[in-house]
Amino acid sequence: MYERIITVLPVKKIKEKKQNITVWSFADISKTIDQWLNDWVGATWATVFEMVIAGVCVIGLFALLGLVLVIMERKVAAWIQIRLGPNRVGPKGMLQSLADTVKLLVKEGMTPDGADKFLFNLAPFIAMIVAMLLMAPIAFAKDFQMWDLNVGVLYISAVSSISVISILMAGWASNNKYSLLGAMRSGAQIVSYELSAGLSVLAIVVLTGSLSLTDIIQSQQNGWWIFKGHIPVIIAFITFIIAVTAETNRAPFDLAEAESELTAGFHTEYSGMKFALFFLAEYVNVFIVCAIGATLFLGGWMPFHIGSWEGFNHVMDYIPSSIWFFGKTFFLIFLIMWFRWTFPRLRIDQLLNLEWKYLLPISMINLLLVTVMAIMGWHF
Amino acid sequence: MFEEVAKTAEGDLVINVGPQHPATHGVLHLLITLNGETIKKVEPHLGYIHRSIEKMCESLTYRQFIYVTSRMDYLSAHINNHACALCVEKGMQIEVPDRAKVIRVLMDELTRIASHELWWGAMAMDLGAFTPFFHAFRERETINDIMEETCGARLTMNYMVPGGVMQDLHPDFQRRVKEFLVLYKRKIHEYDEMVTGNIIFQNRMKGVGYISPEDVISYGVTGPAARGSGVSSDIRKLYPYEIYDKLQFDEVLETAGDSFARYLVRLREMDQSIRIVEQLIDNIPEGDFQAKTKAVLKLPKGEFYTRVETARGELGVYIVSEGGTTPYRIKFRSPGFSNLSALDHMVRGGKLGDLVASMGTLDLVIPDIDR
Amino acid sequence: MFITDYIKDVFGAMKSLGTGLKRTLYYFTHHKEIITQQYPDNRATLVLPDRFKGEVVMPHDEKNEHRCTGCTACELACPNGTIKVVTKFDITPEGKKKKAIDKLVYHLELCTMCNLCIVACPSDAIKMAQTFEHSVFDRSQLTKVLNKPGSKIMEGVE
Amino acid sequence: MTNEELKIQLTALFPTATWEEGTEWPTFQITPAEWSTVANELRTNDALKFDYLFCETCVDWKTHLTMVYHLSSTNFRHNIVVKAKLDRTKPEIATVAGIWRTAEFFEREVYEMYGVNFLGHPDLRLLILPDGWEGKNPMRKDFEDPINMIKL
Repeated sequence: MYERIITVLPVKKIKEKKQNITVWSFADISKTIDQWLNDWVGATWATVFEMVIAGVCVIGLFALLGLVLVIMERKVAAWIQIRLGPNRVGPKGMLQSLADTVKLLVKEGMTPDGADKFLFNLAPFIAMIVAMLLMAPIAFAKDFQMWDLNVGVLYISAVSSISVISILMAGWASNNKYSLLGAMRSGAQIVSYELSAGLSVLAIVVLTGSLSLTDIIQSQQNGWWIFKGHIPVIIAFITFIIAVTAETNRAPFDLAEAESELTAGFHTEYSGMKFALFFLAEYVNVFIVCAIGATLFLGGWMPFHIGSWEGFNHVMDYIPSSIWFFGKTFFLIFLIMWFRWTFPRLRIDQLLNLEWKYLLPISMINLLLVTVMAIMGWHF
Repeated sequence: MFEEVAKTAEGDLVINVGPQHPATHGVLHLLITLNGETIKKVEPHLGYIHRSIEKMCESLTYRQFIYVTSRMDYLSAHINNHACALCVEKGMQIEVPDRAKVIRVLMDELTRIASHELWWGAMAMDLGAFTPFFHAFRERETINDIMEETCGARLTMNYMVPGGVMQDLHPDFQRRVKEFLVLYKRKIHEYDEMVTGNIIFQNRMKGVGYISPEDVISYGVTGPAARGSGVSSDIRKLYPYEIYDKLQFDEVLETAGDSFARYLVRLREMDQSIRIVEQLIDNIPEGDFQAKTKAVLKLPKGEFYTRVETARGELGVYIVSEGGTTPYRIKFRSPGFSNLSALDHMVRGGKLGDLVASMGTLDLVIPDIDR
Repeated sequence: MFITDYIKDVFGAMKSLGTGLKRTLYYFTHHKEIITQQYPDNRATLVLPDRFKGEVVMPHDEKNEHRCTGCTACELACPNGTIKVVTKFDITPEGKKKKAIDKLVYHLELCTMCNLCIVACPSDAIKMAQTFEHSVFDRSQLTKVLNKPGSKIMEGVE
Repeated sequence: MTNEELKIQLTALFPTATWEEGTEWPTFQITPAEWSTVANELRTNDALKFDYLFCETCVDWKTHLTMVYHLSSTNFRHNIVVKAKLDRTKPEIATVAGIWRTAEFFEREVYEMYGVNFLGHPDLRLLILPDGWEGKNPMRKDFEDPINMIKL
């Protein structure tokens, strides 16, 4: 049997009333499309078409995210650095990243002599593929999810650790000492930070009792975990943010590409579109980890509700769920960008110290606390 | 590279940092032997921006050669010019008017602040924080504007001439400097908030690039880099020139000897320079800005040596004169050259990240090293 | 106590990071602090200080007269050989030969704007102009003749 | 120590030195052969303690070369200048890189610029000139480079 790509789950009705109030859902649209395709070409072809639609959507989202995040990063950086930022191409410089993309597309993609050509050219695509795979289980809005996996959280932590392979591959195949050093740093870094990222995600899994992202979002209908879970969840959130910053190789953990030490680290030798793919993969990875953070800790597409303020909750419900999701995600992305333009870079031994001496013990103890909390039912 | 790594038994990696590298702020070329991330040896290769200034000066007259020295340590161009002017004045025994002396000291200290501002931003940038660089430039630009107004140029002013300064102060000078002082006092605490107090920054700097006082003296390290190890080496205090002996300021000393100590010395030195500027800005005496000198300067036969304190350390100007209009031999003892010689000693055994931290606190200006 | 030190460490670190974040957030939200000057756009309002050393020019008055006597003081003062004075001999109304400049050639590409020629000039014939956009497509365009064609020396300048 | 006291003491220590008059700091000339012992004495003598070599350079006098060492004491704050006359065709002098480590770089610079051979220098290679530099030493007075040197 084919797995349905656009799946419509029966939403657990925790509060029947709320379910009626939430006005706008992608479920109807996807259902209609599914129905129509089934009637028209039959079940098999309908699945194929749905896959194609999903693929096109992902690629489109990719391109869009790349453009938006690059311009966002540049504007955030500029304003923090008391500059204006890009303001020439398009209205207020909003098309600057499009111009950059065109420039990168027409640039010559060089492969250095002595490089391992196959691995060298493969590495950026692996980075991209990993980022694309990670898109699958993310719930972008209510009932809008490509693949509602029952082990979504596990899937994300499993797939995201493949990204280190692309970096190692790029570093080794470039035949460049800077690249090699950068890749080795990155390997050590991502492998270590996976641990505390995983542990802080586990805190939410323990509280929810499910690995499925849909269930996790549903469990936050009466309040996001960051508010419901007391201090332990806040600690888990902070460790998560630190760990994913490190995992995506962003400053202050950008040792893999530390330009004052390694010029550009693992992508020193890359140019043109191959460089752009790495660049894009980095930004999409940032988006994905922030989306996961938003889903786990900030309730995904769930609107913000305050206890018994019926009127307020009502208003919040009228804001579309996709806006809630993207709002939360972009808030987290802003946090990560804000870190990048504020902090100096760590040294490699300090980076590992931070993980093994601080983050890991803290998140372990924290997980214990969360478990106790979950068993005793102390959370709201 | 695969073969190369396999060949060296210990797995040492030889890396070229520079001549085009973000951390070297110029065309310094360091050949680094690494074992993993640990530095085993640093070997500087110089000469990428060597313009043979000493040889050029041999064919320039005593008025002309001063402009070339702006191009050595371009961040403290005024102080370089000052050293040359002082050396010529020492040889010719020209008495400089009081007003010129005060103007020179004011300009020197403003240059020192500007130089340290740039260093601060570049230092933070070396360690991966980009924002401070732009914030440092806000204050630095103000000084550059003041320089532009009075001297006519922002970086290579050629303002000091034997016997005084080239032009009188601009009428707006005092007002602009006072505005700068207000701006500086409003913004200086942000430096601590953004960089000094930052835990990542402190961890990157503390205990990194240690150099003992004995080594400081032996390697001839001068300036803030020496004072970070507790070696008193401020020429303004030890061998006062111009009016420095009449001014109230402290020689900033730290004893830790690591990068953080050198960092703190520079930051606090900016405060001392501000103190000097505050003392002088309202007390500029009236009078000539230039002593009456002959059109053609001729130094008597002999040797003349002056030492001044630039933003980076001790600058020595050694003129050997044969009695003609041009120097027979001129030697610039540049602070960066000696400071660089200690780099290998400082970073050996440290991590690659420590190299940029140590190099940043030495505040190397490559044209100053190469001359 | 190890545990209290550890916790103190963590909180101290967080606090120091927070201070920095607060400062950058301030600048992120306060756009009036932006100091960027958008250079080619503000060209109309851009005022350079009157002492700015852009290039050497020779001012001429409305009768196309300059103050240069052709004494070559500037040529001697120049450290780079930027200025070359080409002299000729004019016949004065009294029938005497008088030295005057034919051309004052100025090589902008060699000039370091050190101001020494201006200081050296005994008759204030040359001065620094406040121009700074010197880029041209051909290097030969940087070699300029400072005196205008047909110009004469001003009356009374010796 | 004042210059006069310094001069008296140094005269007692190094009777062979020839003194120059009318200089800012006590200046004396020695032969290259004795430089090694003189340098050691200047560095280690408790009353002198010249621990800081602040300038080391060479002057080409067309007939001979002169090494000029500017020494200072961080303890007593006195300065002296030591000179050594070298043969122009085969200039050789003992290194002081082991006594003042800053001399290592200064001597490498003098080596390539003037061709002075420093005996016992740990790492006497070209520092500023490009690798494989052949020909004359650029800072000597008779150096000619018809391509890059412009006579105005």
